[in-house]
Amino acid sequence: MMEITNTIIEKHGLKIEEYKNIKKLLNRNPNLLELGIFSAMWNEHCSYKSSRIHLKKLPTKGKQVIQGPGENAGVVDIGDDDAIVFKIESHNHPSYIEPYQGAATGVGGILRDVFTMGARPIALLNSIHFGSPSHPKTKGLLNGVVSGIGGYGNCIGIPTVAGETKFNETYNENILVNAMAVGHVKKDKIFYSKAKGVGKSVVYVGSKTGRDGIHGASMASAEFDENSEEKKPTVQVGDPFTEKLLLEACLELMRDDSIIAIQDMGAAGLTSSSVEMASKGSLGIELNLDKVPCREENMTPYEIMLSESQERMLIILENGMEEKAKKIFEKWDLNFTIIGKTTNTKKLTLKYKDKTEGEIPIDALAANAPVYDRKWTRKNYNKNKFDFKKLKKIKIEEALIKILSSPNHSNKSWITNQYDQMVMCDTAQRSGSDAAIIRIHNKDKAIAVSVDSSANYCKSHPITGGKQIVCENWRNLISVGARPLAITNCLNFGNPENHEIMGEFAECLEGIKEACEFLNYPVVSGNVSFYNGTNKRNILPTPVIGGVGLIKKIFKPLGHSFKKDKSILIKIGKTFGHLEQSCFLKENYSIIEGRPPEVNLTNEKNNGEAVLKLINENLIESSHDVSNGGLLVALSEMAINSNFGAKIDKPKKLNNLIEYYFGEDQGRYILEVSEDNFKKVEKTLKNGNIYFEKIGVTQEKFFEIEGELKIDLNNLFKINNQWYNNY
Amino acid sequence: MKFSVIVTLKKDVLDPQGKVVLNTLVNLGIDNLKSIRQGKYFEIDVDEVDQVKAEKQINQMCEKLLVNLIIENYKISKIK
Amino acid sequence: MKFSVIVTLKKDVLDPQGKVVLNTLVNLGIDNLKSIRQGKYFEIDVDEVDQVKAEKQINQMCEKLLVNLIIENYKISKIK
Amino acid sequence: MKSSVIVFPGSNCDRDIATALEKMQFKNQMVWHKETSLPKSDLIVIPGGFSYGDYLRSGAIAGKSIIIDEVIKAANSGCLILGICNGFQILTETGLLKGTLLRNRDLKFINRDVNIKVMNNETKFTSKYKLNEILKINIAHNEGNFFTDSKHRDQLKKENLVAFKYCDEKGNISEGSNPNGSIDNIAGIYNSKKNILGMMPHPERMIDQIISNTDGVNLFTSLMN
Ligand SMILES: Nc1ncnc2c1ncn2[C@@H]1O[C@H](COP(=O)(O)OP(=O)(O)O)[C@@H](O)[C@H]1O
Ligand SMILES: [Mg+2]
Repeated sequence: MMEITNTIIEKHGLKIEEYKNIKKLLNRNPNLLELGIFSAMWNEHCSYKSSRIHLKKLPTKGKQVIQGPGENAGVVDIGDDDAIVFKIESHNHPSYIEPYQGAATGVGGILRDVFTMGARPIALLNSIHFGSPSHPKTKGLLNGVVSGIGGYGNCIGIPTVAGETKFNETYNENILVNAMAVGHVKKDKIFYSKAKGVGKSVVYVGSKTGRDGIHGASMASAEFDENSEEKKPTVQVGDPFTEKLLLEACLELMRDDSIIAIQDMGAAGLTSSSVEMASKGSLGIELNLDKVPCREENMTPYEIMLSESQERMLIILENGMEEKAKKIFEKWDLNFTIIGKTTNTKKLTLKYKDKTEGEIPIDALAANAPVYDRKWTRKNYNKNKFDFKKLKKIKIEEALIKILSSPNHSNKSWITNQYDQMVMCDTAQRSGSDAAIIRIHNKDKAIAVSVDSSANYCKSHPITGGKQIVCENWRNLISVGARPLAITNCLNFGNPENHEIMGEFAECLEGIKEACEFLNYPVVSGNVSFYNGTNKRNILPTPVIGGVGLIKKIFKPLGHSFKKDKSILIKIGKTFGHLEQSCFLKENYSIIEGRPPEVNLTNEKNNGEAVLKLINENLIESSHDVSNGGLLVALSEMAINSNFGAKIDKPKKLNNLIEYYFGEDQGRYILEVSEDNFKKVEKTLKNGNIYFEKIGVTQEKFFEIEGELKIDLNNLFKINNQWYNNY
Repeated sequence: MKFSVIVTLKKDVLDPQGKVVLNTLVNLGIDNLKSIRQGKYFEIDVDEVDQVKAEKQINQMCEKLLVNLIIENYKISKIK
Repeated sequence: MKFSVIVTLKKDVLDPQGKVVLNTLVNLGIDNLKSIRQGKYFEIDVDEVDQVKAEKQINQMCEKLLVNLIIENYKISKIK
Repeated sequence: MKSSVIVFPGSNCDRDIATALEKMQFKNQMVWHKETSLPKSDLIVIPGGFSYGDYLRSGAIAGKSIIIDEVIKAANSGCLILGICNGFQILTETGLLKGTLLRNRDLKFINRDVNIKVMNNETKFTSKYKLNEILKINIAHNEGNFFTDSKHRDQLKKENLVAFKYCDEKGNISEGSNPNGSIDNIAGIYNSKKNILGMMPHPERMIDQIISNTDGVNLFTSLMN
């Protein structure tokens, strides 16, 4: 037998201390297969060892929650007998190495998380972060990632309806690719991953196992170094066609009660899926590895257990259902093989050619996996106010154009046109608005979905940043008339062994927790991705929030483009003119300084509830939240893509125009109200004690502030649409 | 000078297309197929008379654009 | 017995892929490119020792499935 | 009216078209590609999607499936056949329609609403439209770049077999309004008996104001007649 040296231990991403612990748990030395299994289960990606104690603090309960974190995906109640299943996941490192396949398999993986629970996926979203546009790799990565996301989603036939795309040089060598999937299920047809019963068949379905991504799970959470590009041959190739078959076959089998437990094979493939099912059910599992369908010849038990081949699932079947299930998978041309059974040993037992090749107590892999309370430090805040006087003066028009034509703010249709947004015929609001709207098939209710992040805010003040993203996400759902229900989150951070990074993580979570609690907006699923960075340069702290909201009766999607001439534009929420950390400073002066805007949760909630009420009473023509870029950017986004411009007033109180038009104060919305409805709206807002201002009217042809700027609508469109096309 | 470039998937890399094509051929009644792998083919004509130089150029094109070196191999041959 | 099949678009059929690849390479600074056409490549392994028979089979596969004879040509060669 | 929708592994607009047909009062049946016979139908639809993952050539493998022989028989006996998107690609692979669909000009998948013009309204598929009516219909494809030889091109013109052409909002048919590089801006064609229509745009996506618009409705009401 191969001797386990320190090098081998390190290559498996395990610390010497952890290895000692393994020996203690086993009461002996592990063999290589067992070591590989420990390394897969104990790495950051599967064990959440650095994040678990912080994640526990997040609010996860609520009347609307059917299933919180801990399953393949979270589940919320949307009334009647319908539920929504959703989750977000990162595929950052694989996407940097091979952008097309990395992004594609990221989409494939998150889809499996959702349909494993019995749900038919109805929408895909993504949050993608790239390095500086001028970095030589960025363009290729952007192209590859976008076509990979599209390639998978389009082929399997699930609409990709929303997302966000951002550039910042801290992602130069470590892009972020987070994919979110949303599915619909009947409440009494939800499937879980907890094994039950001894002697039940453990069934392997889907694609064959190849040598893909071996060490992938370990790779995904090991810091990159110069050699990482050599780790290429383990790249997983996605096969969306097979996934489509797998989806249909699983949903077909799920019509009756054959399935006891089901779990997709994601990171750490067969290892984590079998261990998780056994662990949740306090059972053992015995696998005959010779039975596993293999794509290549002479695959070793080690390779079989650690392969990350895509499009595979593990199912525990009720006795006697094997034949029936087999027929279904064969109809869909998929492998179906009984590879083992559940046992009462509480051990993972691996047999190969009639020999036991490995045997590990399930608890040692799961419950006894390491948990670290890593050291972390609170952020030191710079108390000095940023001095705006030293800035060179800039015209409002010039500043607006600069922002609207920047990579971060340019219209994303170059991306979204590569995604099929309409397949399934229930997309009532496509990309380009604050949130996408998906109708529940054959019903008149709908859900709204959005993903958001604000890495700069989180960097400068993690607690406020954490709060702010939750609020922005909530606002985006409110803006399209949806009642926000719950969120999923993908926490992309640097090296957790660095105290400051760990501090960013802990503090961002404090902020997220506070906002979620206040808004009754619980976390039902999520994913953590640490070690994003290269050679000690870490990415910005980038938690991404994916939210789902409910529209009880959909009559007409609002969208945020102006609908009518001479409508009255009102702004909800106060403007203080907060410019620190703003787009205005970043895009015009390359200054990223100071604090993010304050988040006032009470205002946030009151304003949001008021807007929701107005929309539900059908008093609003269009609505948009005010976020990055401030008031003027929000207003121009409403004009672009519509047939109307606006004539915007100058502020009555605040006399610094730049602060008024570009400040990023939170909790604000712009509503387009027709003249006929204005009185009613005014009354409702006054009665509710909601701060609002009339800020202008819509008009034909021009986007205008008297004496400051006047831009032809066609021009405004061009300004916002040229960057991607010229890149 | 004209070259052909054959681009194939590296060993052990999944070839979803090849897999489906193989199944289809088997279903069409061909029963002695052992394997099919699908790749890409390029015919490239460059205005260069020096073969060494030309090949170097084709190599460059492959590495820069035509081939995904992470999952693919390639082979250049002179046609005429 | 192992064969390769090269499938190319007929001469007067538009090759959008080749065209875009060509433009991209020109933009990357390669200035003496005359033309690029893109095609498909297959590596087929059949369980057959008689070369004539094997080739006949490969031909069949091409005509039945691999090649769209209206727009494509193909060429079979023995590899080993 | 009885309709059948053929389902291949990887079809993904099958449910969409079935929903549309039912909404338009067709009595619809789904037919799995391994079936050896077709239910009696007035209309057979080959839906959009990625049959067999679009592997090899889009539509190629579906074009070899068992049920296709039945579709060809039905077509020859005058049954109406509608191929949408991947369905169009499959029809060209089977030879029921001539020509082929190549990769889009820019080698990118395209999903957006485009304008198309009704070029012939004297067919079973389009009688409820006005001639030259401009429709806004969603397209979603990688390979919609219609190409055919000059002989067929002439035939299409002479026999008035072009169903739809890509155009701009005002109806101008130009390179600028051509999303994918199709020859003569062609978005859909008929066979010479005009009982088979293949089109890249998705009319089934345009039957509901809440989702998009209703520009696709008249295709179905035409067929109902
Ligand atoms: N990668 C992407 N995939 C899909 N949609 C995207 C992507 N990037 C941006 N979008 C869409 O572009 C629009 C603008 O994005 P963003 O400025 O981030 O919106 P917001 O500030 O309202 O969150 C949104 O509708 C979003 O869904
Ligand atoms: Mg928004």
